[in-house]
Amino acid sequence: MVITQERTQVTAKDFRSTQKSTWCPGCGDFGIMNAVQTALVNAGVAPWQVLIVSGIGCGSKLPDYINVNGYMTLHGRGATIGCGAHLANTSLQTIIIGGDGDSFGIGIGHMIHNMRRNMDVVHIVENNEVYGLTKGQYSPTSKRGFKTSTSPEGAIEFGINPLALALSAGATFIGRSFSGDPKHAASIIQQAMEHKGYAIVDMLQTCPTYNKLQNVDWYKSQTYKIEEERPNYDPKDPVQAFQLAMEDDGRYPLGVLFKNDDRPTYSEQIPVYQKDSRPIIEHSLELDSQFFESLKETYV
Amino acid sequence: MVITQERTQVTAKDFRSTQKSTWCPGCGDFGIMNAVQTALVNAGVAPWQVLIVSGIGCGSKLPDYINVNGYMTLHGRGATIGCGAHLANTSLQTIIIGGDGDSFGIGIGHMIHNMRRNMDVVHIVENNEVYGLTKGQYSPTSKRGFKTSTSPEGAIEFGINPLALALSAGATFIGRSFSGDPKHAASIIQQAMEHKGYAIVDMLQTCPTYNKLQNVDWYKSQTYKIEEERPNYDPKDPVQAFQLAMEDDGRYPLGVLFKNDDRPTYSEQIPVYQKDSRPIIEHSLELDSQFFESLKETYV
Amino acid sequence: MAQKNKISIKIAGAQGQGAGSGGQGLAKVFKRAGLHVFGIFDYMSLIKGGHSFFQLTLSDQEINANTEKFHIVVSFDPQNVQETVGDIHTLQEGGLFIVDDSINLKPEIEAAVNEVGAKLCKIPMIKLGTEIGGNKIMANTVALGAVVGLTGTPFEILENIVAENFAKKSKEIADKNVAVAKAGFDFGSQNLKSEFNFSMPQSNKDKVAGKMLINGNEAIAMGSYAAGCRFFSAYPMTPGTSVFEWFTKDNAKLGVVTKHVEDEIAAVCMAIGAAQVGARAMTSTSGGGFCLMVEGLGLAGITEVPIVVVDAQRGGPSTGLPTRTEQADLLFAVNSSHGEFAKIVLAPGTVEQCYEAGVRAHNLAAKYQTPVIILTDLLMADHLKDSSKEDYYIPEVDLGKVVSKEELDKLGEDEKYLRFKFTEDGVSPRALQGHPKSVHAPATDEHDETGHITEDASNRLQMMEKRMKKLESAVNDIKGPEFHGPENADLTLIVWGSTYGAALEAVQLFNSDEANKQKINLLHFTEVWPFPVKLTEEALKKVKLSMSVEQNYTSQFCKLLRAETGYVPNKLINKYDGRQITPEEIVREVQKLLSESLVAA
Amino acid sequence: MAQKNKISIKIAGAQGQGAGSGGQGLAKVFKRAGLHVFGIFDYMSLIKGGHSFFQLTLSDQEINANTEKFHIVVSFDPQNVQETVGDIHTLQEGGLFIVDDSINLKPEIEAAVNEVGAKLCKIPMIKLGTEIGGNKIMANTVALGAVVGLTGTPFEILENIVAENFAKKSKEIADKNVAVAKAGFDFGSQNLKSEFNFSMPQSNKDKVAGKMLINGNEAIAMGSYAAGCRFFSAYPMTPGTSVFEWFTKDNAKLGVVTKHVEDEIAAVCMAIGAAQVGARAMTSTSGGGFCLMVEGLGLAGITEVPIVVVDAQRGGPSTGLPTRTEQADLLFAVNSSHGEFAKIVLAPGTVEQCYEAGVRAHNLAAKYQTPVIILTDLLMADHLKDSSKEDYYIPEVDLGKVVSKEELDKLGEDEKYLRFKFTEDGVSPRALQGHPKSVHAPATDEHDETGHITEDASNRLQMMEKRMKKLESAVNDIKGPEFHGPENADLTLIVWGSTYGAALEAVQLFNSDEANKQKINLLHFTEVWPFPVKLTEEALKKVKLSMSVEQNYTSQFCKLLRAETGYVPNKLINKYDGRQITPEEIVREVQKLLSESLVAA
Ligand SMILES: Cc1ncc(C[n+]2csc(CCOP(=O)(O)OP(=O)(O)O)c2C)c(N)n1
Ligand SMILES: Cc1ncc(C[n+]2csc(CCOP(=O)(O)OP(=O)(O)O)c2C)c(N)n1
Ligand code: SF4
Ligand code: SF4
Ligand SMILES: [Mg+2]
Ligand SMILES: [Mg+2]
Repeated sequence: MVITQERTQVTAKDFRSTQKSTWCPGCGDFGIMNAVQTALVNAGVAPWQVLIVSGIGCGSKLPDYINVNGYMTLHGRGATIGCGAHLANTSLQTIIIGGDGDSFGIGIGHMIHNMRRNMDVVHIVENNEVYGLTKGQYSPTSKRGFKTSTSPEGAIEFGINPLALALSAGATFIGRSFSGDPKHAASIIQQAMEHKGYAIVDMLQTCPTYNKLQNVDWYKSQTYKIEEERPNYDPKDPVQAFQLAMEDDGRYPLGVLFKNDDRPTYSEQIPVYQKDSRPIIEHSLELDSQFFESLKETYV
Repeated sequence: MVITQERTQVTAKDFRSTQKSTWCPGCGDFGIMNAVQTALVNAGVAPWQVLIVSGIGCGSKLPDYINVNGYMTLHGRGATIGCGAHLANTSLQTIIIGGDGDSFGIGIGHMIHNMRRNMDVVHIVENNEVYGLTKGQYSPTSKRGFKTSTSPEGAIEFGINPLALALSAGATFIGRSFSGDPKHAASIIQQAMEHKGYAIVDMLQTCPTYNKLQNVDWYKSQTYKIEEERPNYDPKDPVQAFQLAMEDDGRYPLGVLFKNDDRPTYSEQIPVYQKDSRPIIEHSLELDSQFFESLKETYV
Repeated sequence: MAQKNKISIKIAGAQGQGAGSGGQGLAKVFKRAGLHVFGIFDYMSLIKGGHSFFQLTLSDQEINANTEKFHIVVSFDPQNVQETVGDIHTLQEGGLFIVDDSINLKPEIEAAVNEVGAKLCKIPMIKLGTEIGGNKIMANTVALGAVVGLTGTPFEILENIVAENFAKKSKEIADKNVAVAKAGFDFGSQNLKSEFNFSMPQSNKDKVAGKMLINGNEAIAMGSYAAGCRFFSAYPMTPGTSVFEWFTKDNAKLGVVTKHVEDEIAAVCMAIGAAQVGARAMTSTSGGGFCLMVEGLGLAGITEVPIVVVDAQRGGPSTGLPTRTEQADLLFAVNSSHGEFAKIVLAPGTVEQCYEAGVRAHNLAAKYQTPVIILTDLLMADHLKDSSKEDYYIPEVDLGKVVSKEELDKLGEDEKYLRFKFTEDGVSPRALQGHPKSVHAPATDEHDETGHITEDASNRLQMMEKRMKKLESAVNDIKGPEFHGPENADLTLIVWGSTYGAALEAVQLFNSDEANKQKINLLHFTEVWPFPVKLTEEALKKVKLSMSVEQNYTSQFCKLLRAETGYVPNKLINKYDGRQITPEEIVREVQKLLSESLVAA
Repeated sequence: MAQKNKISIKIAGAQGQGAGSGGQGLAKVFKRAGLHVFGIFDYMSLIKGGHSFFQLTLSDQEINANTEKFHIVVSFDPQNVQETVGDIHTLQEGGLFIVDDSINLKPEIEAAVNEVGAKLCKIPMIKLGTEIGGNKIMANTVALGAVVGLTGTPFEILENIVAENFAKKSKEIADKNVAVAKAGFDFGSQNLKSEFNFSMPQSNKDKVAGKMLINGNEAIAMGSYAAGCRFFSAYPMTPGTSVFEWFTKDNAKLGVVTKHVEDEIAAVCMAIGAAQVGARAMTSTSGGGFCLMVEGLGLAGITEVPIVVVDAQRGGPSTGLPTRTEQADLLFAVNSSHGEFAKIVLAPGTVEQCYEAGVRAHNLAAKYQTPVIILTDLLMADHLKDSSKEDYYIPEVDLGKVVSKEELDKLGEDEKYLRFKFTEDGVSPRALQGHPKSVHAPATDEHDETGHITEDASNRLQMMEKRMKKLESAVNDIKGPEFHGPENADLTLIVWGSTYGAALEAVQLFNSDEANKQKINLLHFTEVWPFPVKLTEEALKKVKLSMSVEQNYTSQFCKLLRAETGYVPNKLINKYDGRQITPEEIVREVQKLLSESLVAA
């Protein structure tokens, strides 16, 4: 969303917190946290102008470690709680954040409905292809064959294709980046924030504890930037986007896969906001007694 | 799935029940019920060889009105209950059936995970683009602008695109038919049944009570058969399928949109079934005492 | 107390054939004519067809339940007439059974009419409907007109209501319907009035005509709106849907955000998200949907977000009896969600109490920053009763302890706003996110005063105590049970929520019958958690013999009562077939218990 | 009863540094050496870092709880040592505080050691680890060796265990670790043994060495498997995950279908689907996941499908304290899901009872065709205790009333199989779908004997009564509470589930202390729903003064006890900081109550 509040001069310092992180050394979540901060600084969004709603998981603890409005909620439900907050206070920049289990596993239903509604929020998925906080079970994005305590012979199901799914579900901005490249990640997040409508960022993330193979080097060799390899790529074309999303050369394209600026957002179409665009929490609660009498009169 | 039990000579009579239906006169669910029966008859699947697991909604009452094994469960959960039944008794032909609200609204998460797992079940969506049993609220497939008690100014969100979504989620058979054409519907359902792997049938359905515009005539003019209009259409090509699914000329293509026979099903990969393919409910429960002692020994 | 004069009318028919709306229309007619009314539609879990009926009771005094027997049974549609044997058996001796004269009645039907000593009235519904209105469907209007006519109610009232109802359609349709109604009316007054040997209740137009005819769900919605609720997310589920639909229907006019969401998890979660940023928010559902909300209640509990959830109970378990009434979610609601946190449960028993519950729920939620559950049921949700406009007052909106933007502005550089500050009463002053001085991030993990996650044992103890203290504070706000009926009664009915209506009528029925030497009263609970232990113990001191009446199998309220006070009623009455208990059933049980205890004494 | 001799050891460290596995290894060493052990890992909700510790108590008799004070505290990793002040304060006077000798201890650390009168033992962990093992990480092994050495335990036992643990890796690694352990062992026996002034408990190798060291979750899983559970669907949630992982880990060998699903709704629903077609099926979770399962419980309740759900409670509400213990889901579990249906709730209190609960849950579920909940908690789920192999018997598999294929074959043409046949005890003979004669389609709507949907009132009454009768039948199968300790005690501790362990130790501690003139015992509930009213009332007759001990805020069990029997204990003790209560805490409360009641008398 494009926040309507005035931009502030903010620096990384404004986001600094004294809270000690509990992430493992080398966890990709550090890079993602950095990227989020950088994106906010670059977009001129102050800590009090943003609301980061997260689920439960390692990555969902992110709002605990920076100085920012946050709400650390339930596993899988950040997606819908964030939209509730957004609809009631449309002036906050709402960012939903959660792990791959949180977002694509238990929470996928909410996510898909948010997408088709074009809810004006950003959803960042900290996608480490594993359940971190519960100690390393396979996740909906895990590769086939991935061996974990709940898939001792290797996972026998196909992982979710987040990009293709988002495209088909109607997301109007689909981006992907990598925790090990905070600069790129920050830029994608900022673009997502500045997009009017629903934006998903599939943020590939290293988990050195439970997904040892997919370390920073591995990702560096298994990712490429769309803009570099495909200079003619048109993110407005859904068919191209689908082809790219379905392409299975084992590598992950990074960048903006898809962008559609033509769909109205959900909140801007809401009747009450069409009459008065201030957030509903700023509307007066006072009852017009005549109006109230007229409501009662319908029952006589 | 291709049921392994012996085929039986069955006729429509075998499915007849004395139970009185409670559907509105003219409801499309009658046509769907007919189609299901015909498909079973044509496939040679007897009432005791099939299990129809449904959710809650008008259409979900289907198993109550024919003579068939059924399980009428919870709103949105037929999708996962059906898979549980399938995994435990892989010899039953498992059909999941539910409304558009049931399947694409509350139940969409289960459906997507079933698809990517290639669960060997058929899921028929009775898609009347409205919530019937709760008296006509708009549904996840309702058209934008559809006026109902919960969308008095017309729905402001974009409906789900079931075909595109299924494709991106990894469904290996995607079909669509119409309740007003029970013959076509029966044929698509039969093909879905005979497909090895996950099959979804998006069954367009009339609801003369709450979706008056979209009556049989309307659908007749708004649908076309893929095989007729696109003789060269290749259902194995996901990109063609995507294009067709996204095409927005206001009309619905009917037929088999996509079919992929190359993915292993979930159940056939399960370790225990690789060792002994009989349904788990037929495996002996007797404990080998030596084996049990060895389990205990690991704790000494 | 003078014996009430009651006349009861039943309109039977297949669903979708107008028995429901017809009954509602009649209720309005009689109310405007100055009679107190009580009405409810008894319907099946299907859309068209089946067999359903509207039950309407008219009285010269306020009335809170239908009677067991009816003075008039009308059967609307030809097909369904053949299924009315059961309805005929609910006729009073001498009552009228009104059907279309062209129907070839099955012998059982006539036999049933004879058996109960009722009169069979065949009237030309279809004929008049077709001839005058040009449409068979108008047969219904003929029948309604006939009922109005035979009861001697002025035609203008019916005329106005028919005209109002069809105003949205064309003038022509409205006129036709009025004409048809008139034909029915004339037929009724000319041919049936003389057959009707019951005296109508005394009407009081001045007092009653201007009252509202509102049901419990509408009243909860209106109360919630009046108390400032401006965000409503929900997923349809009978009988909870209509609270939501009150908001959606007029959302633009009301200035509210409503969201029909994908499931009940989203319903409660979106409301919590909205409430977290400062909206007064709610959702409504029934038991099955409530199941999906209980994890959300814990979220609201630990992050101390005010939120209101309506659980309109229906016949359970599971899908159960979707269109029938029950009070079997009480212990589930009170104990809902894992772990322990403050939660408030209200259980209004009249439409006026529903309005008040709507108001109080939002105010209590804000005051104690905690979820509030309104436990109602299908009977309460759906029944119509005349209700005084004054009871729908403009309430105070209690925002609870808030830190305003101005107060935040004044905070010094180093003063940190503490969202979960430890306080005497457990309630921390609440500042909203969106101000430079109030930046905070609450967690559902145990947290410290700022909201940051911590596992520290002593913080845990303090934080648990802080949150649980809110229950101790809130209990002082909870209404105790109220007696209705004479003091010093020989027997007290113990009821909660909607069973109040039938119990009140039972008290009046019993006490006004001179054959009964003893007196009974009732004790009614409308707010059940935190349990008002002290007020209950005081009230119970005044109880001699007691009998509980609950619409469930296991006497859930009595379990709660015993757990909290040790008290066990002398007899437990349970009704669990999904049909509301009648005053007459209660009176019979009272008589049994009184005679038993006489023997025992 | 002779006083137990106990020695307690604490291994502290950051998570991921081996305190947990080290503690487990030590437990195994001492058990094989013939000592009874009790151990639990106290950890935080994070993966690496933080401050956690393994608590291990050794004894000459069976032991069921850790002590409050420790004789040895070892701190593993250099960084974390500086956070051990709290741990040092749990040291006995004269106890040893063992750290690496290269660490520059903060002054507070040394001060704390002095304050408690403990001894600081600096040992060359890192040095020996690096020199002999070639890796700093082996410092841990040095420390473990030292503890084994200083306690005078034979080295071969440690050697075997180290070798077994590293068997999966290379022989070289195993050998290195053994060598490092030996170096630590030698250091311990040479330099620390003399410092250690406590006598080790008498060992009994014959009796103890061959016992199992198993935790509650493993025992539940094993019992379930032994009772025929062959389908397990679940979603990870601490501390419920490890029941599931027992099944997944060896699924091929066990011959079971396991499914890690997308959420807890699917977990319970898949299990129900599997159970509907005849698999013995289960799921496991913790409170938050259990919230999402309650709608499914109602489905199983009304369609009478046997299903087992494990709720391993943790600190609530909501996310709460994910890795800490609590008993606060009791009333939620008992009352879970809307409406009313038969449900059974077991609450085992020892690992052996966990095994039995696994067995009984599946048998009772099948016998009564209803959901069974096993309510356990983090303490029960995670703690290790030596346990006799004989307690892990091969059980009878009770399939309940089944109609076999052969019986179905014999059914005549017109005989219809009735899935929900009305019977005396409420249980209908169950035939599986998949046979020509058993075709049926159960509904979650109210249904008739065939399973078809009906709203008929009299069928509803009969069907509700049928389902609820199962509770009356089942209560005869439910185990009543058991006394432990002397008869005719002056005070009885009332406990349920896992608080048994600390209470039992408290009873022994109190009664074996000659200073205490009175005697106490305990009454332990392991099966809580349907509530064993009669057996409880009988037991309570033998209780003089009573004190409940629960790991929750609101004394949930006592609420249930009062609701069902009217009984209220004289004092309610609650612990809700997520740390298990210790025997010593209980004894202090006992002493307080006894002296109070002495004053009062
Ligand atoms: C309803 C519910 N189910 C399960 C859990 C346990 N749980 C906590 S985090 C988590 C998954 C973590 O994986 P992911 O979302 O990928 O986040 P990560 O830890 O990898 O960042 C689970 C299952 C929970 N908190 N709530
Ligand atoms: C958990 C839950 N929420 C809500 C309901 C109420 N409900 C019953 S059917 C239905 C939707 C019906 O729509 P659809 O699935 O499209 O089926 P249709 O009636 O149109 O065939 C709803 C919301 C329920 N039974 N359970
Ligand atoms: S487990 Fe993985 S995701 Fe979690 S904190 Fe550690 S490295 Fe990060
Ligand atoms: S409401 Fe619609 S879907 Fe339901 S039975 Fe009637 S016509 Fe069919
Ligand atoms: Mg993850
Ligand atoms: Mg529908």
